[in-house]
Amino acid sequence: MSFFDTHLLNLVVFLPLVFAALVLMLPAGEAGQIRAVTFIAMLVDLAFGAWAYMRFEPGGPEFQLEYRVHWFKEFGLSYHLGVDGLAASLLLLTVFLGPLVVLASTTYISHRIKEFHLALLVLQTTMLGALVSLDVLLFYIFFEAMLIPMYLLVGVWGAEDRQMAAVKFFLYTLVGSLLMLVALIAVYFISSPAGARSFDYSSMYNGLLDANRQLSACTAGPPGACDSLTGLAATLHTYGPWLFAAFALAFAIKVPMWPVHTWLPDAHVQAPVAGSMILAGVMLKMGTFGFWRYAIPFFPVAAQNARPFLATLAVIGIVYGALMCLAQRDIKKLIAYSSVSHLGYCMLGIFALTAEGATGSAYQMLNHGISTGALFLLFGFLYERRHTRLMADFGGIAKVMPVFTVAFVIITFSSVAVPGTNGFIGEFLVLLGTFKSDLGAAAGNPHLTMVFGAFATLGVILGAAYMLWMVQKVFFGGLTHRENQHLTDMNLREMLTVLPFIILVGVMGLMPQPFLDRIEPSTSRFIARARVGTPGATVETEQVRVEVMGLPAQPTAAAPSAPAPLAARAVPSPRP
Amino acid sequence: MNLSQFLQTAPVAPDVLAPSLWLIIALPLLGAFICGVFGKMLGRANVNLVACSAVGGAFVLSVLAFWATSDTDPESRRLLSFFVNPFGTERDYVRYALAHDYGTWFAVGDFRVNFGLMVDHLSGTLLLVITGVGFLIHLYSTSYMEHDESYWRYFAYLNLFVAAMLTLVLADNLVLLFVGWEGVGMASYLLIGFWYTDPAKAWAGRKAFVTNRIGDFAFLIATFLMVLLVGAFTEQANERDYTMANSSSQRYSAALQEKGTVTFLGLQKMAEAIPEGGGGAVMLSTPIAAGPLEGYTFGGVMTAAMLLFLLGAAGKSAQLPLYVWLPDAMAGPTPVSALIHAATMVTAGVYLFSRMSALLVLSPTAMATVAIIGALTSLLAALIAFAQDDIKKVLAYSTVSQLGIMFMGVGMGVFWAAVLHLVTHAFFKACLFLGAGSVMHGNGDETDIKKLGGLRHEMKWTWGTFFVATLAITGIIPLSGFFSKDAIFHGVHHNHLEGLHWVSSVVYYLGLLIAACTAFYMTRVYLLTFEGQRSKEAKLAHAHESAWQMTLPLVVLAVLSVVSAVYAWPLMKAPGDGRPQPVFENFLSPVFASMNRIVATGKTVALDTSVPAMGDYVFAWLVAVSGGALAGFLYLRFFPARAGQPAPAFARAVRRTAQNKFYVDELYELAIIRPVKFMSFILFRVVDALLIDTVAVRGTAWVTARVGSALRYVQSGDAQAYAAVMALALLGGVAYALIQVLQ
Amino acid sequence: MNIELILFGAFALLTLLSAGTVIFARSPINSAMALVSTFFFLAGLYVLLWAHTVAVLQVMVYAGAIMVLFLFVIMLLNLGESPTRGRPTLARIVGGAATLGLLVVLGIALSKLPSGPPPSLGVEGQATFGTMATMGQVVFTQWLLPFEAVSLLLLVAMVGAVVVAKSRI
Amino acid sequence: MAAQVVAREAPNRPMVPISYYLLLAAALFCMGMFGVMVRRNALVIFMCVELMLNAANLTFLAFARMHGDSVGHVSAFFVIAVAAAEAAIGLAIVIAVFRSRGSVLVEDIRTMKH
Repeated sequence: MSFFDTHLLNLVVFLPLVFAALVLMLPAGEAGQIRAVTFIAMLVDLAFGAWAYMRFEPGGPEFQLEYRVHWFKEFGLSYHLGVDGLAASLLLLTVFLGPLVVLASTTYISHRIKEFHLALLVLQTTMLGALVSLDVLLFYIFFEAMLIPMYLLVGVWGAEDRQMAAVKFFLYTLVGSLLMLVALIAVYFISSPAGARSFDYSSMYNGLLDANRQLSACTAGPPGACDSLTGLAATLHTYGPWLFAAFALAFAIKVPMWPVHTWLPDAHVQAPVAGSMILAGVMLKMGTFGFWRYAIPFFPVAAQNARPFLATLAVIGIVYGALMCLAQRDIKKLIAYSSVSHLGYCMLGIFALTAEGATGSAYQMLNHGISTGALFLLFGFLYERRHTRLMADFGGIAKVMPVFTVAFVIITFSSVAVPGTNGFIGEFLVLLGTFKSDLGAAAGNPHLTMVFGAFATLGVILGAAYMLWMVQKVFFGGLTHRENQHLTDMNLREMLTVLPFIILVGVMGLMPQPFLDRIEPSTSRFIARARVGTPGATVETEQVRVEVMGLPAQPTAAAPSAPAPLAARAVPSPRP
Repeated sequence: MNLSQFLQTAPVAPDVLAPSLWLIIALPLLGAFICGVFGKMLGRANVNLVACSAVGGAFVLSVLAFWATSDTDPESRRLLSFFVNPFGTERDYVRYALAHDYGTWFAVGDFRVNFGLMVDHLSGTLLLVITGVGFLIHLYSTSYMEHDESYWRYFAYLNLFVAAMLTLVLADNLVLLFVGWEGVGMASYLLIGFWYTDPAKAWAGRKAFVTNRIGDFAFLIATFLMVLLVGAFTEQANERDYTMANSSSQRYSAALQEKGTVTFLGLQKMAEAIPEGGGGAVMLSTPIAAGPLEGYTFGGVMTAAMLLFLLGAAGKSAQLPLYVWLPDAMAGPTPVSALIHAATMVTAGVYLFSRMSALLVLSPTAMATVAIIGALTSLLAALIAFAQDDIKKVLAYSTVSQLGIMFMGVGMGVFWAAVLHLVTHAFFKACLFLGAGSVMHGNGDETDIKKLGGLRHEMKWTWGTFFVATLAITGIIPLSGFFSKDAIFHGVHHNHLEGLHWVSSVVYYLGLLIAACTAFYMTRVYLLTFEGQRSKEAKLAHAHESAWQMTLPLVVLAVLSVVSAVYAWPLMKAPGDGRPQPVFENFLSPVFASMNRIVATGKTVALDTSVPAMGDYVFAWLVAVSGGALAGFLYLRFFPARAGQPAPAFARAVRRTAQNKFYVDELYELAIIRPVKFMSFILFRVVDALLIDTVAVRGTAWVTARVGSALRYVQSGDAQAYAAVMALALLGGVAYALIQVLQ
Repeated sequence: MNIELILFGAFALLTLLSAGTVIFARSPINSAMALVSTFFFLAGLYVLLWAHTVAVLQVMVYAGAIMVLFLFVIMLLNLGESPTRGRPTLARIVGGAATLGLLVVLGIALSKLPSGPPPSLGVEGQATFGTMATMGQVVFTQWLLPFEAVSLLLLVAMVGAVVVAKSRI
Repeated sequence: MAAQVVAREAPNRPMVPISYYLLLAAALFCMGMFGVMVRRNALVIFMCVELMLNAANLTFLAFARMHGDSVGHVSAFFVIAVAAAEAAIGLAIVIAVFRSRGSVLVEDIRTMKH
């Protein structure tokens, strides 16, 4: 590992922050310069991020490009970065969205330009940090810090009643994550004996692993077999479900799963185009990512018990979100609810615990980031021109904005998962995984799997129904409104902003394998770890234990050395 | 060298051609790209050139590929176009076929999908139809769309459609086929809504896509069931099963690893391994041991999958209960109706079942359902067609009806006849549609046949071709339609499904009724349009004949719909016993070989391979003629005679019902669409807005605020009060600690 | 009965007495004076505890600097006589009661302690324990950082006091 | 030197038990606390606080003596320093409050602004 590789992730994460400092020095009046600098920052970050993605070797160790130094070693904290396949993919998605978000807001944001771009850069850093941090507390810090810039984006640059939406978004997400913090600290204390305690992902997971295996072993046994457990296993048996619930709630709100999704439509509707893009593109994935990385591996047994319930919620989310879309009059709300539906697929794929399902879910995360991000982006352009979100105010736009229409329709097809677009791969794999899964068995009757699958597949119909309905209302028919008759088509900048999305839609639809290859190793590991929870699981410890680089040698910091006993000290003679 | 030798020496050797099969798809795709992106700047002539040459090129390649499928070495007379079936033993060859695998599309876990293309006689035939008819229709369109300013969009879509359709046909596995399956749906969505400024047309496009999506929903589930089935099969099968299918376990699993789970060849092998009486570990009645399908039998799951495929096919091929989109699809330009909604896309269902014939014949129940659905659809559509006055609507319903006939054939196991009818139908129905288009073109886009008439003298070419095509579809000797339809009816009549013997006769007599109806309404359309006097309400005083780009395809198609009758003639000798065999059956026998093997072992269907006797021909002919004659009598003598007199009430009632398509659309609107919309609205208002958001979320906030304002009064601001509290706390803490220590 | 015990008893008694005066004296001046004497007696106790340096500091800093500060303030505000206890509000009653309760509890707790004599310091211990040298050694090696922090704190306090007490803020 | 050591050694056993000191400290602390509770004059309250601090100091030193570890002394030293700071700021505040309200009685100082 060269120096560059060692610090690659640091670079990717903190580069936006460095540029933020640069932007801070620029005079607030220089809008152009500020935009340019931010854009360059995002581009450079994209370059590094892509490089990191390339450097990630699917066949290699689980976590790569690791970087680890001491940080509050009294509490067993360490500043520890590293990416696995999923994190790398989401990291790529994040850095990919960065420059486009800046481009998209060029004319959209007209006041407090400097602050806006500062918020964007800080947000980028926090999101990337949350993705790559391997120290759970570090993750939590980034995870929470993310809220602040996003809160500002919605609350300052949002639409008419932005305040309400921002506060709702903030509190909603905070509730869950505070519970998670409590659970986190609990895990910190139980996972390892005093002195050996650490917030590091590996030590936390490995600390819980044996107890989890005992627990799953005894769940296979006769009822009440688990009451004879001792030590950590007993603790997990009693409190594991609650800890899992705390984690799950935090991430479920972030995803969002039904029924804690109601912050999403408001936040999306009120947020500026950049906010919507990032929210849909990356932030929602933090929830699924959290389930994948923390909630389920830490408490496989509890997760196993909650699986049917959560899978049901996911399926409800798919159908319910789609039905909601049919009831909307507001385009942004519709897109937001479609996110609920799509994220339902991601969650279902995760809970299916099959290679197809989990990989498809991860892929669906990327797809959703691209297609929904692009939808928000495109609608942002329309909103800039017309300043209304109601479908009724549009109609026949295709006549005056042909290029825009083409782009929108392509993205729509990607969103309704027409084969050949990226959406299809993810959705197909998730559904296939669901059908192959043992969800039904976990729910009591193997055949229930079919029910899960069938209801999830309903989303395929409804998805087409609502998206095309919206497309027709907005683009087709006669130009009834006078305001719409002189709309201008997309200009060069806007085309350049949309083009990457469209290219990716095609590329990820026709050549998904390079992406899947990077996801797959972490999929298999995730499934193995989740399988620890299945009653009577026979998972080898070596197979699932998390291996990370150790801490560097003791640093020579000015830490107080222990006081020597009096007697040991040389006695100064009072007088010669 | 004689004809057969000429046909058996391909200009391009199969092994040379196979790797470039992708070009067949790529050419139209490229054309679509060029027309779509640069069309506007290229100008009309260039766009026409690009579009037509793209499809023309695809046609040439298809001919070469088709030719190559029967390429034989002139000396050793040994067939060159075959390849080893990866799922079979080393010497299990797939004959009369060439295939090429372009590597992984996506592979996860033990599931894999490859870009694998295959041309055998079945897909080869469809290749020719698609590209050939497609080319003619492109040519036709160059003139038909000459006044439309967004012609480039049109040709882009059309090329896109051709590409998708070719993918559907060339795919060697279910998922890749699904790409084409949805692709054609997408293209037809775009083309139906081509004149999007008219909300009704855009709405029709959406209706088509969503209805198709319902089918795709079933298709997907069926695909997943297939995956599960293959998994269970590989778990439970023993060597005996594999040897029955002329394969071996390691070969089979290796092929699954390498080629993917849902390859047609693999599914065929599985089908060959599991019929009853084979005596292997896996039979139709064997319950599945583990997994989500635990406890169900292989046969049961197969039936379920096939029924789901039927629903999918019903969506694409406009069968009950999903046929409603097709008549509305006539909103698109007429050539589109000819290509997509008559010749190619709507026949995808028939192709699917022929492709999976080996699986279908495992389940008599599914076959019976297919046949009955086909018959009912066909009859319903024919009845509706009686009362339609829009020429395109009539043709649309007749398409639905003809597709129903094909489904009857598929369902009763006469796959070859169904495919033959598919081909002939493509010819004469395309001819009819294009003729209708030419009529509209020449009469100011008038589509109401009541307002046409007497065109015979003004549009000679159109009239002639339309006349021929009408005869063909009506089923008049010696045109193609007669033979293909009769081949189906004959097979339907003489094949018998295991345990469901009543089906064949029921379907057969329904078929005869349908034939009569078809003759009736087609004759009606023809007479009202071309014969008699020109109507008073005609838009133009005099119609004008169309340009050669439009008439040439008409002529070609008319000729084809005559000569393609040859395929149904029993000129060949059956490979086994020397009995006479229709050309097309003989020609498709390699495709349906495994199907026949399964039937031989499984006895699920009693296939009858006799050829129709002269008596059958005469009978069928009489049926058709009687229908036509009745129509002729009514519309030439009866109605003109009593013009002006009101028709009796019951007649008007019947007519109105038929005209309103038996209110099926209204029924769906009432039974499905409204409830769903209503439910979504209620859910949004009640659950989302009220329960979750207001009660749960805002409720929490409200409670918090109340509690806060209640606790405010504790904050008196008196420092000593706070101190007192602290003191109490200290006291409590210390006391507690003391107690703890003392105990 | 040895001298140390006598000294302890005397100092303790006087400490408590003057402390009581601090609490119950009517005028602040008296309280302040009583507090000074408390400090002196405490210093004596410190000496008995072998903590010479702290005793010295006690006298210098507390009795010297801090009390002078108090007296200055009292005079600056020239507060006259003030009633010892105001109206016995609920808070005061509760607080007082709690305090007495605390006293009782602590008494019980401490009375449970083994009342043996403290260990002998040993020879060199007696030579060094509590001397300026030892304290200096400890303070300036392992407690250096806190020491500097305290110095900073004092500086801040000084500045803060000036700012807060300035007539026009 | 040895002679000196002998001279400094108090020969007469037994000495005062540490618990006495602790008891005294407790009493002192409680008295200070009582004062804080009942007095109205902010200045006097301050003085009571000083009393409490001293009680704490006494405890520190007692324990230091008990363990023969001079860290206790250091702590006491720091406590004194902090007490000085506290007194300075506290008294400054008292002056400021007196300026603004003309009273140093705690019950007159209930609201932050006025």
